[in-house]
Amino acid sequence: MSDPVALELREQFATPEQQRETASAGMWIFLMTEVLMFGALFSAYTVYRILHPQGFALGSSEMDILLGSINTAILLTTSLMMAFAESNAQEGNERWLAICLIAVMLLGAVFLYVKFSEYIEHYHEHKAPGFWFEDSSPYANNVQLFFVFYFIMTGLHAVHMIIGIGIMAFLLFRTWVGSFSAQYHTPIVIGGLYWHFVDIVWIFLYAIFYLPGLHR
Amino acid sequence: MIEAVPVEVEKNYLTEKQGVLSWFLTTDHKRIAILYTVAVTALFFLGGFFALMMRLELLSPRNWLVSAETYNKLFTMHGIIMVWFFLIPSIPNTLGNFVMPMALGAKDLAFPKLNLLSWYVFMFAAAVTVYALFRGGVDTGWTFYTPFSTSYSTTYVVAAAVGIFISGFSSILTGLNFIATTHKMRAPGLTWYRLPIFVWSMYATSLILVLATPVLAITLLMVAVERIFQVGIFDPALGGDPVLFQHMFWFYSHPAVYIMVLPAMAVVSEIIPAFARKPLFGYKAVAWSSIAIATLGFLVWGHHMFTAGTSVYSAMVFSFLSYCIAVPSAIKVFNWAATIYKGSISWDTPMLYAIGFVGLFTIGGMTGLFLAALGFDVHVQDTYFVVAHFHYIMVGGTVMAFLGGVHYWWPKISGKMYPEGLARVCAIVVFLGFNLTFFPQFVLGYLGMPRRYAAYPEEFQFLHILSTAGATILGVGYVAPLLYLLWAWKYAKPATSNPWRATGLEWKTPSPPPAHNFESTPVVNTRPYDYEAMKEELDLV
Amino acid sequence: MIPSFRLFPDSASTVSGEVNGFFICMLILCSLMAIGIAALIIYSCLRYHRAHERAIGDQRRYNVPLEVTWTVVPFVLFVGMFVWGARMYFDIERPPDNAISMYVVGKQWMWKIQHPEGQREINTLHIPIGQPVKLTMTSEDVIHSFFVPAFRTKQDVLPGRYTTTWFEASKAGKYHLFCAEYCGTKHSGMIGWIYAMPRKDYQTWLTQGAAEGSMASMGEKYFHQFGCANCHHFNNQGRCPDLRNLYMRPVQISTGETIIADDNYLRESIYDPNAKIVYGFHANIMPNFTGVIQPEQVAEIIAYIKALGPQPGAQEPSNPGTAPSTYGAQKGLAGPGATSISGSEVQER
Amino acid sequence: MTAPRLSRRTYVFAYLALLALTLITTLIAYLNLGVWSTVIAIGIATVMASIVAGIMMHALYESLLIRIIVSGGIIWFFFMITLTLGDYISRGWLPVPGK
Repeated sequence: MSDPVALELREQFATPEQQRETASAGMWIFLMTEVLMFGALFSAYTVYRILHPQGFALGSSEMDILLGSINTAILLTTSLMMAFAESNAQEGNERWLAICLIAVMLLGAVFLYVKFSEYIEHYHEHKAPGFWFEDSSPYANNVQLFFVFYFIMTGLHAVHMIIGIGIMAFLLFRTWVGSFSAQYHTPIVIGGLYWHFVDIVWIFLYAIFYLPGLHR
Repeated sequence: MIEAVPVEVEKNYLTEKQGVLSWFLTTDHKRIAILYTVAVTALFFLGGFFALMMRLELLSPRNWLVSAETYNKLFTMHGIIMVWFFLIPSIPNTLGNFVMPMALGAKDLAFPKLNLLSWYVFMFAAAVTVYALFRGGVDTGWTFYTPFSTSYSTTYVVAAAVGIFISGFSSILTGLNFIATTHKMRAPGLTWYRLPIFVWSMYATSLILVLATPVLAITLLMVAVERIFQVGIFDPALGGDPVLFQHMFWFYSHPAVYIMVLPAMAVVSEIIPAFARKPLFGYKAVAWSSIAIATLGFLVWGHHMFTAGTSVYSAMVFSFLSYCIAVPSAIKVFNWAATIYKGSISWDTPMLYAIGFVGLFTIGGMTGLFLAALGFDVHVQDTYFVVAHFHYIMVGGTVMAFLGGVHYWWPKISGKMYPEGLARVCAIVVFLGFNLTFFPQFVLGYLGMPRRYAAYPEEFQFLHILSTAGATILGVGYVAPLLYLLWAWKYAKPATSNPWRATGLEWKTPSPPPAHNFESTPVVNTRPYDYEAMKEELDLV
Repeated sequence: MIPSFRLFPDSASTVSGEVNGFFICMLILCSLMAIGIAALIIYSCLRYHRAHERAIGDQRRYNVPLEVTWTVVPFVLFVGMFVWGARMYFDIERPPDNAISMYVVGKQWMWKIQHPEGQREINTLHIPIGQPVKLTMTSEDVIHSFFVPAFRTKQDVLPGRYTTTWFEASKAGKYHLFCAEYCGTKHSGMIGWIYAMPRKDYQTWLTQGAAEGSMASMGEKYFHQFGCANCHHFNNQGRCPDLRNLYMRPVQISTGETIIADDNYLRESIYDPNAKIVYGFHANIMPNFTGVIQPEQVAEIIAYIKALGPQPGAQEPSNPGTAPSTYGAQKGLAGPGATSISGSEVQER
Repeated sequence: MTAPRLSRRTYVFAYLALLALTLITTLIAYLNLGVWSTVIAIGIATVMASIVAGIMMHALYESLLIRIIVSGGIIWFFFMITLTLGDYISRGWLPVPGK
């Protein structure tokens, strides 16, 4: 029973292989629910963008494309770090695994910092929807609608990021107490899947909110 | 073999551990199923109480019992409780949880801790919703149509929406668990075409749970945001479109009716072969029709919106797709009937419920054909015709199957039999009471009685009185099983491991089963419902 | 003791007969199928009742030809139902050209109806029989639904835009008008009566009702009162588009799209003028009249704009907006000047 | 079947491709291509997402089951968006207000 894999094998499974594949399938199924969750918002956003093209173009022009691009690059880098974390885990290299996880967390925090500074900027410009929203353009209502979707979608993404950082902290803790080895590191793979997925969501958010903003 | 197995095993899942904590911290799918059963039964009677109040109010064309405001809250609460806190979790989380791992020959679900978490999430969601209801209630109807729900209602909409939002996570966790379990936890030799239809249907249900629920969650989130901040997501004065809400809501809620009825079909597809001692006719067609229903179910939501101001052309597409989904449902009905033909039919209680299900589902499904016809739907949309149609599917279908399933697996769950004679009488009472309640509503609907009316023109009164009379009978039919099953849990005679001589893997383990279901992992080398091959084992001729 | 118990509702419009026919055909077909299935099950239950405790049934598992039959035959039947239902739907949804146009505003919890001659009614609607009536409807608050069981028509009434329904009463009488979409506390009180009367009686009724003036003339009054006339000149010289011959004509807007100037577009242009600017004109010229002009007044202004265009009922072969086919043909005509191509006279009163 | 293993080189190549695509899509955003701007932006985003899913999440190397799950999620999203947009796009084809 000294085999770490056997220690981690749950009673309902027959083999570690079965357990690993089940966990991975479970995570992918969960991610598909996320696809539909963000998908619903994408659909609603698309409908309104077709209904109110001018207002949405105006709203989009308030975005800072530079900050958006930087944030995209940061998230892509975290994905690379996450992939390296997995490679290190497979090789049983716990020290580098921990370093990669820390890098993911730090870069994730930088992303959130940039994101929240953008939020504060929008708030100061009275672009946060609700009773403090102000817009002098003839399309004020539609601009507000754009910002509603902007805040809900990027906000939901930010919530996912915060959860992701929490997961990374948990994985780091388990790395630190020595739970993982070259044989058993499924949680790293599962956590990585989640992280990469949040990255994918951002790629689309970047495309629909930031990129159309340069031309009205 | 049946006589040979001694009834008392040293430890079963009920006696393995003792104490309250052993229940609230259990990860055993069977115990979680029982936790769920207790919860949904309580919620069912809560929702049923609201229904009874409504039926009493409708005895008179005027508001004689409750005010219009209270009546509106009653039907909203009835809908919310019944849809999200009874019908959706009813069969999957109770019977599905209990039976599915055993039907697969597995020790447990793939993720037992998630399963327990799902129960806690469900209970929390139920608590939030019940809090909203008792704090003052909600009067939007279970459909939460905007802009009424976002800007005009003065009731506890956000709290109710939050409750439903949370319950969605419970649904997702269950669905995810079932899908992973079906793929990865099957016993050796148990290939896809050797699975009982119960598993196929549960799998199809889980697909819908996983793919539809997040859309509801996000829709309700948007309603809550709109209601709190008044930012125009669905408010036309600010550029929003109330019809978009309907699209998003029905993208979930139409598939959701298949979440409710597919498990019922699953149960019936087990009961009929067991009590006809015959393989399910057209096994592959029935199996794939479940998947077809789960898929097509996502493509037909627009038929709730034929008069809502959507495009005529999109309505035509939705109407056509709605007819397409009637095909797999029809296939199932024909196959059940063909299974009964030339069987060795027993008239035990589960079979009575199953046959009742087939009859009522047929009527419910066929009236669906009326509703899918564009020109006809214009007349009956939002009338009692629709109310009757979906109650035939939801109550005549799902609740009948649920009761049938509870009786069928009762010996396995409790280790005791139930009073057969009384149970048969109750099954017949439920069937008759149901028809008396809801058949007059088809007539009412065609006459033009709109739904959600607290008061109504006098010419509809006669049919409403019939309906209320039926509801009273139905109420008795529902309370009685609760009482005699509770009695049976303690006092009835013990059950053997396979009292029905059925073929499923769950019947190869003692009643009640041990904590990890099987003494040793079963190996499967026969097709499902193979009475011929199991003749010896089941002591049949 | 049984108060007016019946199984069939009144059938009083030109479409109700076909809807009844469909219902009866479906009822017969479905009853036959249901009775067939029930008979098979009941027969089997009795005939094959388990003879003894250990008996098993016939072990047949499938029969491919049979299964294919009961898949294909229902599908064919269903397609037939779909086609019939869809044809009826087109009849119910598309008003004939010669329909009288009335405007309906729903609000919690009443129906307000305007006749073209200017009469206003609340929760009642008087209509002539043998004459199609088109209702253009909107809501002041939540979604309502205009439902007349005797006519077999129903249409949701939405806030923020117009929806349309129509009917032609075929039998004089008094019929229920219901709100079918749940709309709040007094939803069940939002009911009224439709009085279908012979044309002569209807004319009498019209003369009895004290109307200030026809909808179009009221609209003209408002057109001046709200200052619309200051910019919308009838000579193509103003800062705002010429409104002559605009109704149901194609208009090119600033995004390059061409749209039909229907009731919804005119309504939107009053409440949200910048949403669709006519090509060649500027945004921010016209004030937003939300909350200033009431929905009923908007309907009257639209009636006025309509009166500026081709006369109602005038047989113009190129009149767009009556059928999808001519709509396509009209697209080619569209251009910045599309609003002033016609030479027909401006109506002066 | 064991867990898919990809070399660090593969990851780095994927990462560089992603960065390059980010740069390209940002630069294209500066051109005014009308409707095409959005189409191209979504197109490039889809390519980037496929790289992340296929390589970083190694969906390309996973079992058939995983690939079915992924395609299921995407197909269902298309169900939703196509049928919803179908309504909005075809409104007004029948030139009757509100149809």
